[in-house]
Amino acid sequence: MTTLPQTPAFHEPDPVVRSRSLILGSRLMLGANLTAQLSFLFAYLYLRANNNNGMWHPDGVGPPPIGLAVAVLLLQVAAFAAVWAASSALTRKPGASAFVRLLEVGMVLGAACLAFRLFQITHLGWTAAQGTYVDVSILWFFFLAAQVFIGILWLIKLLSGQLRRTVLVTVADLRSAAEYWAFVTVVSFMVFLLVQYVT
Amino acid sequence: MPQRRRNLINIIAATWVLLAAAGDIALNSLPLPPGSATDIAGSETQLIRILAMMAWPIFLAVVAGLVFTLWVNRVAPAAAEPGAAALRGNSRLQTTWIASSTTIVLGLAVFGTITLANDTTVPAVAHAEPNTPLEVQVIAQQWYFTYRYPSFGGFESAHLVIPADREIEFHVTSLDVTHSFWFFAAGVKADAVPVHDNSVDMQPLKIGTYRIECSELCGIWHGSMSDDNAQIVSAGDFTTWAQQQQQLDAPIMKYLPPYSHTYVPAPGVYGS
Amino acid sequence: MDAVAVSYPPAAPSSLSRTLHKWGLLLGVIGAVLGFLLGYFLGGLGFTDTNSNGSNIQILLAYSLSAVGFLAGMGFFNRLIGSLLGRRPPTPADEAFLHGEGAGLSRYFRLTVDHKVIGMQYVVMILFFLFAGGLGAMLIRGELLSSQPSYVTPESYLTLVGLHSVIMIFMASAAIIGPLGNYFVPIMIGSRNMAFPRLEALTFWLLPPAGLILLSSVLLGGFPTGWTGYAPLADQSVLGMDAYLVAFGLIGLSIMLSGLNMITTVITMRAPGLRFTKLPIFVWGVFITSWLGLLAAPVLASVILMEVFDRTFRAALFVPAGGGTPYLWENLFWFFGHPEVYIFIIPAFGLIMEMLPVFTRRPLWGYRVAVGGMLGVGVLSFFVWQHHLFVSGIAPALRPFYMFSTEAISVPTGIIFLVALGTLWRARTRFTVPMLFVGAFLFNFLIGGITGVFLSDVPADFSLHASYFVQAHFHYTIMGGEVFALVGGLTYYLPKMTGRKLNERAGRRQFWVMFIAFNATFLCLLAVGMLGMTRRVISYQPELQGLNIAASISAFVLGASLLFWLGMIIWSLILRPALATQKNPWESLGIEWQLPTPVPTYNFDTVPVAWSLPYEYDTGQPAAVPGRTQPALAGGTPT
Amino acid sequence: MRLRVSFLGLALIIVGAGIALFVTLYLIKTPPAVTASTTSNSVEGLPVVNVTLTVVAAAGTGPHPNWVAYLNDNGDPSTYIHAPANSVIHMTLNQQDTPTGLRNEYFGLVRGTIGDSMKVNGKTMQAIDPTLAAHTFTIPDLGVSVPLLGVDANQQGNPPQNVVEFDFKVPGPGLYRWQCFVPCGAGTLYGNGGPMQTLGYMAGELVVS
Repeated sequence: MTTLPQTPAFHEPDPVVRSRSLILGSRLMLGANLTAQLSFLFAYLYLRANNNNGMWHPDGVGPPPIGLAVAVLLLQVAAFAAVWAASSALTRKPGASAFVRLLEVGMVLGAACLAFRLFQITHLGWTAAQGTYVDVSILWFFFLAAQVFIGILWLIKLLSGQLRRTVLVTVADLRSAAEYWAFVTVVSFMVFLLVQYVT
Repeated sequence: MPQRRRNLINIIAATWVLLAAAGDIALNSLPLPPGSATDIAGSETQLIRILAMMAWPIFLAVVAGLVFTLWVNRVAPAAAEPGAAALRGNSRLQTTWIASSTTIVLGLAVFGTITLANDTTVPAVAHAEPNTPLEVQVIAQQWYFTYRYPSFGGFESAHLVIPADREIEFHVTSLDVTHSFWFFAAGVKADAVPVHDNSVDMQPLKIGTYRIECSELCGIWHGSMSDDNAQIVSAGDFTTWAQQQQQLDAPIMKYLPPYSHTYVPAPGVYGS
Repeated sequence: MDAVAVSYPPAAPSSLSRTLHKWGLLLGVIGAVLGFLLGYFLGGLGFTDTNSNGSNIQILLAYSLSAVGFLAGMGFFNRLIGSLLGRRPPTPADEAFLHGEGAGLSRYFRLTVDHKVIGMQYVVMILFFLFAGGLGAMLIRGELLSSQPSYVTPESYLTLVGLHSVIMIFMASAAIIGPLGNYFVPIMIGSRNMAFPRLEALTFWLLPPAGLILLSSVLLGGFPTGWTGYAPLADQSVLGMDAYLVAFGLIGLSIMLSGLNMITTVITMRAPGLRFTKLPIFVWGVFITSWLGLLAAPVLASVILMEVFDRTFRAALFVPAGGGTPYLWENLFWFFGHPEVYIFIIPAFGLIMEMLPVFTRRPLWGYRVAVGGMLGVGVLSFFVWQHHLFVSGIAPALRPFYMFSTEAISVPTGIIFLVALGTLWRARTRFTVPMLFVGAFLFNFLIGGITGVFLSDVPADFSLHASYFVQAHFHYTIMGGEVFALVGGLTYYLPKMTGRKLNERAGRRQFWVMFIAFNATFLCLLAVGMLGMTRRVISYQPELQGLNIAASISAFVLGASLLFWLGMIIWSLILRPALATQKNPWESLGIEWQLPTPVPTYNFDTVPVAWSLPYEYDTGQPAAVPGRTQPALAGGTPT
Repeated sequence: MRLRVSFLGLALIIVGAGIALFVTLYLIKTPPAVTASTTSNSVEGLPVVNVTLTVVAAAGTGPHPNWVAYLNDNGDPSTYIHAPANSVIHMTLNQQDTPTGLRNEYFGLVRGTIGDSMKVNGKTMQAIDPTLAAHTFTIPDLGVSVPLLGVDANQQGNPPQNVVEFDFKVPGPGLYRWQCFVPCGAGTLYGNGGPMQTLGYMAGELVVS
């Protein structure tokens, strides 16, 4: 293996291009995420309309307990608000590090939201064989839990890079994270309305 | 334009007209699928005939154009000549091409919709005597079709026999996975989906034995689910056959479930 | 883009991550095995329920964790975990190592982020899939020589059909975007690399596990559903079905990520001055296809998730007795399915229209119309999917709408033909081997398109749906279209990718045998389909045996011609390197041909400027002029 | 350098050939055959051949020991019946499985046998209660379908079984598939997976030569 050239010819891509690619890439990923959510929405409404063999909503299967669902939603919105505030703080004053506190709060709230969501999934009182309303909702909740988990990992990455001063958080990083959290929150709100009231 | 190229174009145009006409005459007389054993088969064959007779000249024209330009102006691969006269954008030609292809294609779609509308609406008046359609249920299960005749006490048989004089209304359903009832000569193809009733109407015209196949992948014997002696028979033969079947089915009649358009099979491993 | 002040503190080159990377494929395989065992153990803990001869959750966990283990072994998660722990980002020396600078053949067997290395890896992977699927095709045609089940048992035959179709779909979905898209798009837009190089490497390294997991379904009893995987039958199948689901999920992920990467690269990494109206037509083809891949693949992922949930947790999403409906699978699968088949063909359109000007020495006629045509095909492809459900008995009132949209999609395809014919009209065409394949593409796709119009008319579809007519239609478009374009494209670009040109005389002979055998095979199958033979059957009407024998024999000749082509590649590229070929054997004006061979790791020393369409053969104007010695602002700020 | 590469190419070709061979061999395997033993008597001028199969709840041997199966005389799962053309097969089935119940009750009717009836432990019957059917022996192309009565709990005998006998005519040479129509593939959706979709267990071929 020949030795590497002394001055590596690697050219660090221009930071402006990197930030624009990052934002565009995360938005495209949200587009892909949207089509996946739409296919779950189609499944939900289509199975509800079909109600084959009366098994969409067999008796004894109610919507999930409202208290827990609202708690999950509120935590989700709170986490998103914290991340959004951090992002706007950073855009106002790019140099300052006031946003770190907000990010930590957002991460903790996100973790709580994930914990509540998993608690909710395990305490719905449904079993998989009780009709398709139950199946689609459980699958959708799992999907949303995974999205919140990825959001938390994203915040951890930003925070650890910032706190150990190895990769300073740029405006683009935080804005794309905030947009991701906004998307997940909006979807969670839609799913909450759908599963609670459109049964 | 040099003389050589002009008469070459004339030759190609002449052969195109010749071949197109010959092709279309042949297509006009060729027995295309699905034949004319029933009324909807007849209209489907007519549509396929028109599609083929339109497609053949267009195909020839494009191939002639392709072969002409490639052949006439070929150059030895090595000779890298400077670029020939560039054909600059010619929007008139582009618009005509797009307009003509759109009209042809959407015209076919309109014609298809008309044919479809005629086929699927039950023709109230078209047929002379009792035009109440004879209902025949096609039950698909893993790996054979069976048929039930509600108007004869709901007996079941493993062979399809239908009278030639009356409107037939197939109600196709399945007991397990998705199959597809393909009565090729009758131009009937309807997916058999469990707990779903898929109905198709048709009026048989020609007496004869025909082939039935399953045209949706349904497992190991998908290919062998065919039956080579489905019959369209005269009215008299049909009634004798039906009575004979009723005697044959007598021992099992009391166990057969009441006739209904869909049967909810217990899914086996899953809770019903 | 020259070196820019590095924004992070330089530190000693991290030797650990580099040594890990150096092991590359070896660590990947070890990771895969460990992942499989871990998954098998974890799966065994929870669920003892056996569905169809073994626990699904166990085999699913085993497969997914083996794929994750393989990627971890390859080193994909090093940077991810490093950033989670806040570790220092890779130094330029690390990045250079990752780009495979100075490494010889070993960089092809480890995680390398140079888009040219990934392009070459894709070439090998696509050929592996092409010939693995081709083996399936030969066995199927061998079985269909007799109208009764002969030497293959029915359940193995279904697995054979399933494997042939899924492997060929894997191959086709990345046949042109993978090798040629990854290799040439960054060069054609004047960029040094992709927007997300690691993501691009991930899209490639998802393919080997997907391929092996799919092939391993033979050991688990195979799957009877073919590539469409219709629902209740999929719930009923033995464990081989889970291999299909995991493999297809990985491929869907690869398509989506490749689409994401291409779109971002084309939008943000273009050289300054290169506006969208001057992009080469091949880049347009790849760009439009990426949107289809990005938006369609997630639907596949979600429908596969539902099927996995159905099979392992006894949900009844697709089981009517439990409340579900098979139509749910059919609708969602085909909503992904139809854009997928346009993901196959639009890059082939782009590639064909990229090669046309080179051999007719004239600019592409109607460049904007061609881009409009491809855009039209791409947009319309999302509105046609229910033509697969014409006979399924769902929503009969909707059929006319889908008839109109399916018929309408042949208009933009017609435009592509107009552009090709316009470019060829009265041009001094040079009949090199790639040009032969371009002509064959046009002829084959013409038949494919016309048979498509037959199938889009509902009453005609009653007799033709799910028959061999449909099978011959999509083989005309996929094999006659995309595989012919792939063979022509590789013959055209291999001199640039490897510096060696395939033998011209052998290429011609191989072309004519392949073209004639292909048309003989599938014209017979069109006729057999018209006469009522169903797809994927092991036994058919005895009177169709003559046509089937003819189709089988010409299929064997076709297989032989493709094997001969593989022999040509191995012979001229590896065993007997030809004399040093000229830098630009086809005298093309494309920017990719102006670079030296082999292309330097970072493509351009200085960013090219003064861009124009690379087809000005009559004025001889080059596609771009090498940049000024003083580097312009790094990165592309499109004006 | 070129030596190493050609060596690599050779290894690749060997691996490829290995995979191709393995896949082809896997596809060609067929279960063992069941041969009909000729007898002296004849019915309606056609020679009679005897075929005996036992139907068990668990095959016991072979790759799937816990699957239901038809077993030949030496006890391994096989469903390839070889019979001479234009003859009558006298089928004796020792049915040892418990009832599962037919999904389509019509297959509870005996069809296509000589006299449209079968003898169960000596008693001739023309149909059985579909819910008591354990399996069926059905050759769709010949129109032959015989339901096999399940063994109920308190039936004696070692092992408790119902001996089902019937005769049916075999036409000219050809390949006629046969299968069981009772959803007895335990653990699979609709009971039609696993053994029902694997030759040698609940599906087979009547090879007439």
